[in-house]
Amino acid sequence: MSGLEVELLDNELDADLRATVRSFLSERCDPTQVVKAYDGDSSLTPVLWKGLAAELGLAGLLVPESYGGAGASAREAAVVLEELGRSVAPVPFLTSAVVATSVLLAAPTEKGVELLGGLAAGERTAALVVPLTATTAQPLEPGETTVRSVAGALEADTLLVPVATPAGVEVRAVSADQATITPVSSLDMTRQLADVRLDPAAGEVVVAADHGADGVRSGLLAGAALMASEQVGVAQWCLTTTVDYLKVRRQFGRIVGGYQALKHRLADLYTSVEGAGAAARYAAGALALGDPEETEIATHVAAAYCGDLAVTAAEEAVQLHGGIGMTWEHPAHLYLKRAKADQIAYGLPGLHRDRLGALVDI
Amino acid sequence: MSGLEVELLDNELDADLRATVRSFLSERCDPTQVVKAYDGDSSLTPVLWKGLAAELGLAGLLVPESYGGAGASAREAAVVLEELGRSVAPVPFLTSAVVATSVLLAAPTEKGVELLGGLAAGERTAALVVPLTATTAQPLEPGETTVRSVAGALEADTLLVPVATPAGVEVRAVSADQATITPVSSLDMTRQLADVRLDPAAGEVVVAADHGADGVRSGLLAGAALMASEQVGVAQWCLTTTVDYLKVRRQFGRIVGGYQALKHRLADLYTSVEGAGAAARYAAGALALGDPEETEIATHVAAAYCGDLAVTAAEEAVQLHGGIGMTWEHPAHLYLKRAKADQIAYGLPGLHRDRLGALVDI
Amino acid sequence: MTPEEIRGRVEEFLAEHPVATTEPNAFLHARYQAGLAWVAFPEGEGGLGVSRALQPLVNDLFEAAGAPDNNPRRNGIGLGMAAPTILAYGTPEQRSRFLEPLWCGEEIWCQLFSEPGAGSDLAGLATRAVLDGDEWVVNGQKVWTSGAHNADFAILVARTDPDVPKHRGLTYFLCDMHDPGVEVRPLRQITGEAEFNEVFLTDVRIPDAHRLGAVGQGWEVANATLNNERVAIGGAAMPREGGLLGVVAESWRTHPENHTPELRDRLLRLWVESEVARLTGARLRQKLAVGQPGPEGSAMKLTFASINQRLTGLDLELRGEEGLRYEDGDGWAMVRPEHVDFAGRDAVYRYLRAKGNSIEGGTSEILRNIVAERVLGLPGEHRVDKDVAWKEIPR
Amino acid sequence: MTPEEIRGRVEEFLAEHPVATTEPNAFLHARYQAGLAWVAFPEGEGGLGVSRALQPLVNDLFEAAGAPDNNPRRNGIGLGMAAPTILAYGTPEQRSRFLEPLWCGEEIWCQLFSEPGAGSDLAGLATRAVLDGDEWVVNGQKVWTSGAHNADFAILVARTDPDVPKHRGLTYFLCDMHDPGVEVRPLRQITGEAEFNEVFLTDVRIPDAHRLGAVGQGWEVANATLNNERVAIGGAAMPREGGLLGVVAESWRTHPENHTPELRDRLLRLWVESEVARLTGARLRQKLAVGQPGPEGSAMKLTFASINQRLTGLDLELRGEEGLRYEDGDGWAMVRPEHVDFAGRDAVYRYLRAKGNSIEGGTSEILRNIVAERVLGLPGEHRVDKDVAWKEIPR
Repeated sequence: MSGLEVELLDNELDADLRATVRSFLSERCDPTQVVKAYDGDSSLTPVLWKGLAAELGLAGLLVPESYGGAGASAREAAVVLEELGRSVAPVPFLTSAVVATSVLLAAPTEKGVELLGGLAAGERTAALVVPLTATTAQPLEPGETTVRSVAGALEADTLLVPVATPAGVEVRAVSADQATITPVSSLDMTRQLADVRLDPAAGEVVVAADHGADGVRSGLLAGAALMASEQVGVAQWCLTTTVDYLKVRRQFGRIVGGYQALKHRLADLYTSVEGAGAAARYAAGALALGDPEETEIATHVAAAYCGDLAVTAAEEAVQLHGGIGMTWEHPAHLYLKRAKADQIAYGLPGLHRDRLGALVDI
Repeated sequence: MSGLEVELLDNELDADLRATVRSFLSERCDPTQVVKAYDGDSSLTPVLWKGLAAELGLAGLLVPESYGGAGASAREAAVVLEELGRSVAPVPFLTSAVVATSVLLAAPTEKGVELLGGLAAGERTAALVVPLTATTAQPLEPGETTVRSVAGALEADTLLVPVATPAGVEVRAVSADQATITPVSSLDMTRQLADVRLDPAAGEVVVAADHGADGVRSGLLAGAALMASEQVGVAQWCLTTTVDYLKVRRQFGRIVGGYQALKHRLADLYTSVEGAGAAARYAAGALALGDPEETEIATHVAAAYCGDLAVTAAEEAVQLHGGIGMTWEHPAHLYLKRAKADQIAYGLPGLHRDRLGALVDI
Repeated sequence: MTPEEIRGRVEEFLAEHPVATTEPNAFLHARYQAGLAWVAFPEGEGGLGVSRALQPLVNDLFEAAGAPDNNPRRNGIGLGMAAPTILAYGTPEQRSRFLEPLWCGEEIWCQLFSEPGAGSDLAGLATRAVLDGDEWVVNGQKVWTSGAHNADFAILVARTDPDVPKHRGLTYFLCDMHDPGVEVRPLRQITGEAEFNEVFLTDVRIPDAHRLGAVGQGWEVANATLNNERVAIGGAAMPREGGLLGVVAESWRTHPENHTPELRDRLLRLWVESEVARLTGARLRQKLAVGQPGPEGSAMKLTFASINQRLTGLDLELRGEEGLRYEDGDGWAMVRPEHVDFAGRDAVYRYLRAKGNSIEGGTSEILRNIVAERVLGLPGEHRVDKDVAWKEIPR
Repeated sequence: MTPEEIRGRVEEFLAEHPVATTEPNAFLHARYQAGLAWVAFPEGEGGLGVSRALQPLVNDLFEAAGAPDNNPRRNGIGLGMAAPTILAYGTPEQRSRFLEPLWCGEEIWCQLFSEPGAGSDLAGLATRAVLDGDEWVVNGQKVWTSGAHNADFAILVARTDPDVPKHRGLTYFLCDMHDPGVEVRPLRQITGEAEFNEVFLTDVRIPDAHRLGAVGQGWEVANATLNNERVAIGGAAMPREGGLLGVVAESWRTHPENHTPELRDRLLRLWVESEVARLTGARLRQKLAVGQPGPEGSAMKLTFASINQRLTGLDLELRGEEGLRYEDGDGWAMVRPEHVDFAGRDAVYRYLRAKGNSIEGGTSEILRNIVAERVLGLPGEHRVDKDVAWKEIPR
């Protein structure tokens, strides 16, 4: 039980990828645009997503070349997610290119392979129809039914639906046109939820009943594993922005960042953010190496740690900015809302600890 | 469920009692004497206990006048315990005058009343034979048996033993002469534990079987309720001593207590110590008023809060004293050991929270 | 004056001014002139110069009689902060001009103290007032002003002398919010609402007659105002499970499907802390009953901010997917609420709004300094701004 | 030099000095003279002037051959701190006099740096050294000296000029611990043991020839020593559940009777934090492999101190009544252990000893300052002691 050897720093390819994504986002994903989603203007999302998925070709990172993908790995997806987190980018990368894609990759039918090709090309976008809080398949019975608080559905053209059958859980792909997708006013409008009403019978089987439950589970586990990198990106932005602000803000004639109580809190936060970065990268590495038990352990560790840490970082950012951090105008709240929603998504930290305990005999 | 009206500050009588006990302890209970218990010299204990129990008449605080006691209440016992905590005094007040006495008071037999008189007069000292961690009667079967980690047994002449009988748990008083009491090298040598080997059949019934289980339980609850005041005393000493030290200690030419990170930690500690004081006094007040449900709630609140707080205060004291706090010569370690042992005694904080939850529908 | 005597006064007044038949505004003016407005104020200024302790009785009697009130919630800053300051530092003319319409609710007040660059460091404020004839010309920007869009007047602190150390160069004014140089902009918060405003002052002209206190005495006057704000702390008794604890405990009880031992233990920790804070408040009130309010109130505020923030965060977690939805009223729409109401709002609103609890009315960092210095007697912070001219302070 | 070449050297040496038949002390001297002691040192001074990276291989080869060792655990300060400093700052005479017996374990070293009044503020130390002819006369008190009772020599920092700012008035000496003016007293700790000593220096005479570096250069030399101490941080890879986590996890598994969900969640939190720290260390080592050690090591030390303290505290709680017993060896008896061994000791010992983790080798408070200033670039603390003569600093 001594863990895998994983490269925990960016290698040259990672650094290139990061620079590409960062430059793209710094040009096109300004906080003043992002915040508009809270006032009902989501027009940024399709533009960004088209650029990332099709132009930069990031939607197919996890898809093998034989299915038309980039044949990269979870490591590269983690780099992308760090950058997306750092910009609270409102794109369905996690829900479509990670979760839905991982569900399909478990054991795609012919239709599933076709869909994977479309996803990898950035021509199609999919969402798994479970509440964002889910950690296991919650299969639907055939017939009209509503699933609440689904992430990624608003951006998707294809909905992946786990369906209960006598042979097990199969996953069906339902066209978004055939569903009623009602937007929900969400804590995090940069990953807005929707209530989805549909009849799963309308869809085609993309993962057969003998692999569906495992497929959904591994998709959600990949979601948790890689969301940790998004959380690292959120936390890094919060730390960096706060430190930068406190280096210039003065009160009582002194640089606020020179007050020792704040220095110590920021030192502790730095320490935790560094830890989160290592844990998230390790989880991505384990996923990339495909060791199932190690992936579970690493995912629970990263999810438990990064979920709380990103919230702490965002809360500290708001507090240490003083009044300005409480304003709509300052972007800190975008990160607070993303961090808090992420903490609740794909299993609370306490649930990840509980599952971890079962694996490590605690 | 809005709680009782309880006087949470010292009234004049409380203040007099406190001054008397403090003056007694400051004369006779010097840390340089107390620490000798760790090297096997417990000669301070009988001297102190005789003074407190008989001269000052504190052993009978909880015993009604009709049984020969002072007819005071848990409020006064709480004041005494705060002072005993502040001096880490190595006396069996909590084990004999609170726990054993409360067990007997549940429903003493004729022999029990006789014993209460002796306890109140400071002529006898009793200990309940359960591990210090117990929160419920752990009745013994008749026959030679050993109970580990009993507090107060080394100082007691009379051992109260919960015994399983077909009619319920009865409490028997066994003379210490008839037991084998083996001292244990203890975390807290100012409340040294012992392993007690005895045959309960050797004793006389002091609480009959129809009240024994409740009696033991209420004795242990009273122990937890009033130990909270001892913990407050420990925490107050730690806070005060640390603040005083940091007002004179200099490093880098500056008073160490002027470094903001330490100021903020001490402000938080002060806030918690104040809270602990209010909670402990309220628990004592509820006990004094004799409202059983409110006593349970108040005890669990006080025990859960003060148990952890005293440890935090002692740990902060050691840390903020720097190297000197790690030395045998400085008394901080006496408080650290007492605080840690108290946290584990009469139920861990987590257990008290669990029981509280059952009472308040959480 | 005894309670019986004042009760007699009120009954007499009510007999002379029957609630049912008196026009409400006239009723309020009559009450003011009878000295039954704020009874501790001097005669002729809304009071009778009697003990402040009689005020609740008077209020109760009027309320029981169904008398019109002066809409105190709408004019909290006027009644709680402006009025006592005007009484203490105002000229007879100022007292006579401002107190009656203030109390009657005809003139609503707001407070122009904080600035973007002067939050914790209020005395460092930069809004300038320059004397021009017998008027002051004021330029600057104020922030965190609640009720500015409804206000007729403001209490304002501005810098009149940048060449002396910062505490000595301030002056206190009563500012007409209808002056054309006053621009009020809603300040939207992270909840989506605009509970506060920014106020931009451009060549606002204030007659010297509306200066409160001497030129350069502004810091002293402002502190009198702020002390009136702080008297409230440690105020009302709270029932067990009062405040946000009760709200979150109810969330727990109504979401059994999300229960886990870990969430339960965290909630119980906060239950314990809330109960301890409640008892600490009760003890503080017992202490105040026999003495003076001290800086211990700062510790209470610290505690409540921390508990509120952790409770509201936990609430979102234990609600499962519901915790991800913000379905309160109009969701994120920008509205201008008249007052803050935690308990009646959505869990997401509570989580976000509670973040302000450790900033508004003194940040938790400043409060920890206060506790450390004034309660524990630890040394003050190193000051570089005390003995130099304000204009020389780096900013 | 290639690994193969150095392997050849060792094999050649072993052929010439058969382990079985060579007297151990003679063997060590021969190894030193062959440059196979610390291979990165210059030729003639125990080394071959080759890469430090070859040292583990050399050590492994000697160990595999069953060669006698120089008892490195007993002379950690000599080997790890004194030797590199003497090499860097020593005269040829000093290097020739001290390095060989040090490496061979014939002369044991200790460190006389910290004082009761100079802990975090080491440069504020007060031990005085006054030149008298060609000897320095030293008076003062040192503390936290491990191994002083076994030591033959000490590295010592003393104040030679109180009239200049504190960092400039220090000088570094090599002090003979057998001087009649040296008194070593065990310093008992809260564990009951005396792992350290106090050392009282009364008119100790040190020849000027045993001064290391120039007069007034002591702070620079001392920092070189301390940097050698810190190189170790982030050093060895740790297996999962290594360190104290493994010990406490084992306590959990062997005490099922005390399991509660709350204790389990706390242990799992620490499991997660320990694993995160392990991975952070691994990442730091990957970083070091491509660059220089930075102040990030301070963050690792902070983390481990905090985790160790919480783990050992939890351990006592989850052991039930066992956690209240200190039955390790002789219980509280005052002994003088040769080294610290956490895992092999009683849970009470671990709890108490771990308290020192946030004090020794830089308190957690100082380390947070280092991280804030050197990693995050935040301003330094206000200094009142930098530009004044040491004797003028308030103390």
